[in-house]
Amino acid sequence: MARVGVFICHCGENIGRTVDCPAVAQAAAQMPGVVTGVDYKYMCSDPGQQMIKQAIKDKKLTGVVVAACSPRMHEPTFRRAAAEAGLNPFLLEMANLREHCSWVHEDRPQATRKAIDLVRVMVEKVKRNGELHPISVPVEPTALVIGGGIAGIQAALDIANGGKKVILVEKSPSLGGHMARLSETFPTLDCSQCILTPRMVEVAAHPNVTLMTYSEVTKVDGFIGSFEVTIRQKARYVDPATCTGCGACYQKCPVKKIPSEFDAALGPRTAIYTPFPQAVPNKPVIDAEHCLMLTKGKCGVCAKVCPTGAIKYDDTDTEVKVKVGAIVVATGFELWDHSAYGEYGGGRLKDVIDGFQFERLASASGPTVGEIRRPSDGQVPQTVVFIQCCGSRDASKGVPYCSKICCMYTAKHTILYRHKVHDGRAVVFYMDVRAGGKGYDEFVRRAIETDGAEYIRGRVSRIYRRTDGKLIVKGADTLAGVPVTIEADLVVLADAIVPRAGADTVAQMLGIAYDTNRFYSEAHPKLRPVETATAGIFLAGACQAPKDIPDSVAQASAAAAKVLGLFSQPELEREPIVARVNEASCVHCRACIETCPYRAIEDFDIKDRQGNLIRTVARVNEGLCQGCGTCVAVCRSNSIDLDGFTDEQVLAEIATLE
Amino acid sequence: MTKTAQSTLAEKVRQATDVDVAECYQCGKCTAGCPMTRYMDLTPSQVMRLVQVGDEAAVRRLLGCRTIWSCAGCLTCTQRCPKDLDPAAVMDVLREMANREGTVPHDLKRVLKFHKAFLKNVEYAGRMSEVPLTSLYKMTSGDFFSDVMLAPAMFLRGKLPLVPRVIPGRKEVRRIFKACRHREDEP
Amino acid sequence: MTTIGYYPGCSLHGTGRELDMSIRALAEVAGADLKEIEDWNCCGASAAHSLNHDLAVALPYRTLALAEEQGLTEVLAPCAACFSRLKGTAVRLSRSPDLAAKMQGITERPYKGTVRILSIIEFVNRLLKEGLAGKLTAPLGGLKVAPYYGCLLARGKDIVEGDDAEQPTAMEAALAAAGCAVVPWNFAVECCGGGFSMSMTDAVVDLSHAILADAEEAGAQAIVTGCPMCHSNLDMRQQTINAAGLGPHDLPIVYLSEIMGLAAGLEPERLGLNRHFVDAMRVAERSA
Amino acid sequence: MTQTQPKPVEGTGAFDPRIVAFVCNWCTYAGADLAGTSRLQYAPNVRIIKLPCTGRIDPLFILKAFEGGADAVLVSGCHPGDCHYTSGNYHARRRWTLFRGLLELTGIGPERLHFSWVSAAEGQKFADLINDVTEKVRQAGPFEPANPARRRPWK
Repeated sequence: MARVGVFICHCGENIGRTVDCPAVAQAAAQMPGVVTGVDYKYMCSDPGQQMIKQAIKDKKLTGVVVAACSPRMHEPTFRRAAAEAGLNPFLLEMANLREHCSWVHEDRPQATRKAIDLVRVMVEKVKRNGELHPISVPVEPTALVIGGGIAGIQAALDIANGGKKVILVEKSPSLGGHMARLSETFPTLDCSQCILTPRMVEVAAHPNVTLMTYSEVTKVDGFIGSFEVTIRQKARYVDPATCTGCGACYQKCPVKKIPSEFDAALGPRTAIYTPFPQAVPNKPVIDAEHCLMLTKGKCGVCAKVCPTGAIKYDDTDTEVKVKVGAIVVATGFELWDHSAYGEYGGGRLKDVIDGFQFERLASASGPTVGEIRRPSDGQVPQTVVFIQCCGSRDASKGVPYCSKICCMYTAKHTILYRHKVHDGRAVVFYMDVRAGGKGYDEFVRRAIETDGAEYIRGRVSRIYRRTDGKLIVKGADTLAGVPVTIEADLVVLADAIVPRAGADTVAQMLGIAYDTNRFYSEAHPKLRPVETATAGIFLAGACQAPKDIPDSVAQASAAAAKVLGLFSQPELEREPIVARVNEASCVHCRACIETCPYRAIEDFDIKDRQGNLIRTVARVNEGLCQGCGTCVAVCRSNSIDLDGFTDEQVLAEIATLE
Repeated sequence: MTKTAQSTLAEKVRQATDVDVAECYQCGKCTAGCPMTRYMDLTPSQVMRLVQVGDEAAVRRLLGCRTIWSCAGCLTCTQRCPKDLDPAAVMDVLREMANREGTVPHDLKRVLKFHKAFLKNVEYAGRMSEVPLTSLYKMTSGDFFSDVMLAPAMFLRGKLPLVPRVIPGRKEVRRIFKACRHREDEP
Repeated sequence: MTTIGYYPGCSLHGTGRELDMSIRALAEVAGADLKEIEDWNCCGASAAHSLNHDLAVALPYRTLALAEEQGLTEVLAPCAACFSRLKGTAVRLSRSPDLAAKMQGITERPYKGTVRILSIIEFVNRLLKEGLAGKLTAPLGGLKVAPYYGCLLARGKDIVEGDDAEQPTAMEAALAAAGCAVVPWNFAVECCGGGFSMSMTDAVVDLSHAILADAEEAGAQAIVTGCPMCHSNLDMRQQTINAAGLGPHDLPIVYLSEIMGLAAGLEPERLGLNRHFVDAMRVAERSA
Repeated sequence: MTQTQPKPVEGTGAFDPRIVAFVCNWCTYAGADLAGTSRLQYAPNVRIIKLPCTGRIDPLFILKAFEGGADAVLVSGCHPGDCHYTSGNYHARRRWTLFRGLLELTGIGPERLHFSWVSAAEGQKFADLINDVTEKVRQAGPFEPANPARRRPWK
C-alpha cells in the first residue's frame, strides 16, 4: 500500500501569488494513497528539506511529490534529500507549479485548479515508481575543444595543464581567431599579438594537446563520458611533416590578388599562404579555389621552389574518428553584415569600414603597417566618424540586443587614431556608452578628456559620398536637440556581434540549444553559465553571447574546470532511465533493434544447460541505452518497457486527467 | 499582460496610430534624417519624447509647436526607425489635435489655411482645382502676391484650367465630409 | 489587350498635365486599355491626413469602392501622392476589418478589397513585359539621367513593394531599355518639400535646390521622376530657386512616361514635353 | 473531481477545452519552462505529461486521453535534427502520419490532434501554440466520440 507525501512550495511569492498553496495541499491530502499534504514558503531551503526528510522517516513514506519549481531546477536537490532520509531518490517526483503554472497564468482559481491536476498526475505516477539505481559509465578522459580562438586556446591549455588530453580543432589554417587580428586591446592598450602569440605557441607545443587546424567537426554521437566525434581534415596540399615554413612558396606564387581574410579584405594574399606571419602552425596551405595548378592544371611554381618537396597537389580531405568524454564549444562570433543598411551606403562605399578593418589599419602587422590610410585612395583621413550600435539594438534591420564590446573598442579606436594622426578629428555617434568593467569607464573618459574624441549622442540617419570624396554623415545631437552633419574622410561602423555563420547547424550536430539570435544557450542563466543543457558539453567565449577578451578567457577557464571535474573520476553515474525487455514475451520481431538510435539492443540467444539454442530474444545493453523509449512504442508484443516511464505509469498519469 | 501607456497623450496616440511611444529609445535617427528640421522648433525625437512625458506642459508645447506643421510627410523617419515606430503618423495625430484646439502658431496658420482651403475645395467639388484652391488659399491666408508670376506661365502651358472640376457624386462627397467631421468632434 | 483602371488624380488635369498626356499616349502604343474610374474623387492628399484621419481614409475608400463596383481589379495611380494614399488605404483596410466596417458606415458603400493599385513605375515595367520593350524604336542615345524617386515612390512599408527603400532600382531597367544611362547619385530618395510648394515655398526652394545640385554634380542631363508634386517643385520652381540666388540651374525634369514615350518614337508635343518650364524639348532631340 | 470539470471561461459562455499535451523532456518541456521564466501568459487548459522523447509516445496514450475525455491532444517535441536522442522524433513523426489517418476513422478529427516542434529556446512559440490550439478546440466544441459508450464521463 502506497504512502505518498506531497509537499507544496510557495517559492516565496512566486507560486503563492497565483496558486492557493494551502488549498492545493488540502486537495492533495485527500488523494488516494497520500498520507500527508503540506505547504511551506521555501521547500528548497534547509528547513524545507528537513520537513521532507522528517516526513519520510516519521510517516514511512514510499513516495514523495514535491510541487515547486521546474525539476530542471531542483530535482537533484530534493532527490538528494530523499536519499539522505533513506528513500530511493527515484521514488521522488516533482510537479512543476512555477514555470508551468503560477508564472504563466493570472487567474487564481484556474491556476489553483491546474496546480491540483499537476500534483495528482505526479501522485499517480510516483505510486507506480520502482526503486532505481544509478548506472555508472566509464569516462574517456580526453576533451574536444571546438574553436582555436582565445577562448578555445585558454580552455585547451587549462585542461592540458590539468593533466588531461585535449583535441583542439580549428576551422582555419591557424590558431588565434579574431584576437590575432586586433591591434591593441582595451583598456590597457597592450599589443594583442604580444599577449596572444605566446599562448598559441604554448598550446600547440603542449604534450597533452593534439592540434588539428584546417579541420572541422562533422559528426558527434554518443553522450557524456563517451562521445564519438568525426573530424574532417581539409586537404592542405602541403605536407606539414616535411614543410619547414620557409615561405619560398608564397613568395613565388603568381596568384597574388586574393583578398586576405585575415586583413579583412584590405590586403591581398597568395593562393598558397599562411594567414599571417605569426601563424600557428606556421605552415602554408593551398587555397584550392584559386590555385592555378588545382583549377587549371598549369603552374606548379610552389612545387618547383619548395626545397623539401612538401607540396602535394594530390592531397585529399581525410576523416578521423576520436572518442572524447567532454566537449568545449568555442566557435566564437563574426560581425553583422552592414550591407543591410542602405542608408549607410549598403556596403558599397569603400571608405565606410567595419571595426576589424580599422583594427587591421591600426595594426603594425596590417596592410598599411600601422598607418591609418583609407581604402579608397590611401590618404590619411583627417576626420574619422565612428558609429556605434550599427545593427545592434535595431530589431528592424539588425539584431535586437546590445553587442556589449563596441562601446569599448570604439573608444580604443579613437585613442589609437588620435595617437597616430595628431591633428585628426575623431567623432563618435553613440546612443549610450556602456562601460561596465574594471577600468572601462575611466578608459572612455580618457578617450574624451585626454585624447580629445568628440562624443555626440545620437544615431546617424544617412551616409553618402560627395563627388569630392568626402563622406557626408547626417546625424543628430539629441542632447543639444539639433541635427549634425559631418564631412568625414573615413567612417567606421561598430557592426553588431553575431554568432558564426552555421552556428545553428553546429548546435544541431551537438544537440545543444541556441536562442533566437543563434547564440548557444547555457543550462541556467545564473547558476550554470558554462554548461549546456546537454550533459558533457560546455561553452566558452562569444558563441554564447557577445563577450570581450577577459570575459571569454574567464568563461574558458570555467569550462575547463568543469571538464577537469568531470574527468576527476574514472566513472560517472547516469540516470538509470533505461529500457528492459521481457524475454518471456519477446517474439524477436527485431522492430526495437532496428529503431534504436544507439544500437543498444542486441540479439540474445537463450540456451539450455547443454548450450542448445532455445530461442533468440532482444536484450538491452544498459551501458548504451539512453532511455528515449522509442523501442517501447514500436514493440508489437508489448515486451519492452522503460524504467521511470513505464506504460503503467504514463497511463496512470493520463487517467488522472479525466 | 496589457500594456499601460506612459501618458494619456501617449494612449491617444496609440489608439490613433498603433504607435506605442514607450518603445522609442530616443536614438535620434528620425531627427538626423529629417529634411525639415531647420524649420522646426522641436526635433522629431523631441516630439516623441514629449509624447512620452505627456504632462500638461508637454501637451502645451506639442500642440503649439511649429514642428508638426513643418513635417512634409516624407516618411524618412518612419522608414529608418530602428524600432519600427511611425513618427510621421504621430505628427498627423498631433496636427489634428492642434487644429481642434486652435493652437497653431500664428505665422504657420497659412499651412493650416492651405490644407483647409484644399479640403473646402474638395468638399465642394469632389476634386481639387488649382484656380479655386489658390484663390481661396490666398484670400484666407492674405498671402496675395507670391507666385502671381507663375500663374500666366502655367496658364500658357495649359496647366491652369479656369473651369473648376466638379464631379457628379459631389453631394455624396459632402456627406462623407459631414460624417467625418461629426466623428472628429467626438470626445 | 489588358484593361487597367485609371485614376488620374486632380493634378493631372492641371499642374501634372503632361504626366496624364504621356501616360495615355504610352498606354496606347503599348496596347493597354486605360479605363478611367467614373466619378472618382480627390484622395485628400496631405491635407486630409493632416486634419482628419477619418477623412484621410474615407476619400480614397470611396474611389476604391467605385473602382470595384466598375469591375476594375487593377488601378493605375500615376501621381505618387495619390498612389500612396490609395494603396495605403487599401493596405490598412485589408488589415483592419473594424476600419473597413467604419468606412462602409461613413461612405455607405461596400468594398470587398479586390482592387490592386499600381504606381507609375509598376505600370511602365508591366507594359515593358507585355510588349512595349519591342516597340522602343527611338532610344535616347545614352542620355545621362538621374532617376528620382522622392518619398512616395520609395518609402511606405507595404505600399512600395519589391524595391529597396534606400537604394531603389525599380526605374533602372526601364530607363536602360529606353537607351538612357543612369548616373549614380545621392539624392534619389531625398524629399523636395512636397506639398509645401505654396505654403512653405522657402523650404521647397532649399530642398529642391539640393536635389538639382547633386544631380548636376553627378553629371545628369535630366532628372526622371514619377511624381507631379516633385515635378512642379523641381521644374516650375527652378526659376524661383535661381531667383533666390541658388544655382543657377538649368536641368530638364521629365516624367518616366515621357522618356518611355520618346523611346517609343512618339512626338514630344503629344507627350507634353513642350509644356515644361525648363526646356525639355532638348531631351527629345536625343531620341533617334 | 469538481476542480477538473470543464466549466465556462469566466466572462464568456464558451466551454473550456481540456487539452492533454505529451511533450519531450529536452525540448518542449524546457520550452515551456522558458515561457514560464519569461512570464508569458497562456490559456490554462493544457495538462502536460512529460516523456523522455516523443519517440516514447504510444498511440495508445492518445486514444486513452480521448477516451478519458480530453477534447484535444497535443504532441510536441524537438525540431527535426535537434532530437536529444538523435532520431526519436523522426520515429514519432513517421508513426503520426500513419496514426492520424486511423484516428479519422474513430471520428477524431485532425482539429483535435496537434503536432508541433518547440525547442528549448522557443518559450514564445510554446505560449502561442497553447493559445492557438485552445482557440481551435474551442471553435471545434467538446469532443463527442462516434460511439459515446466508449467515452467515460468526467469523474
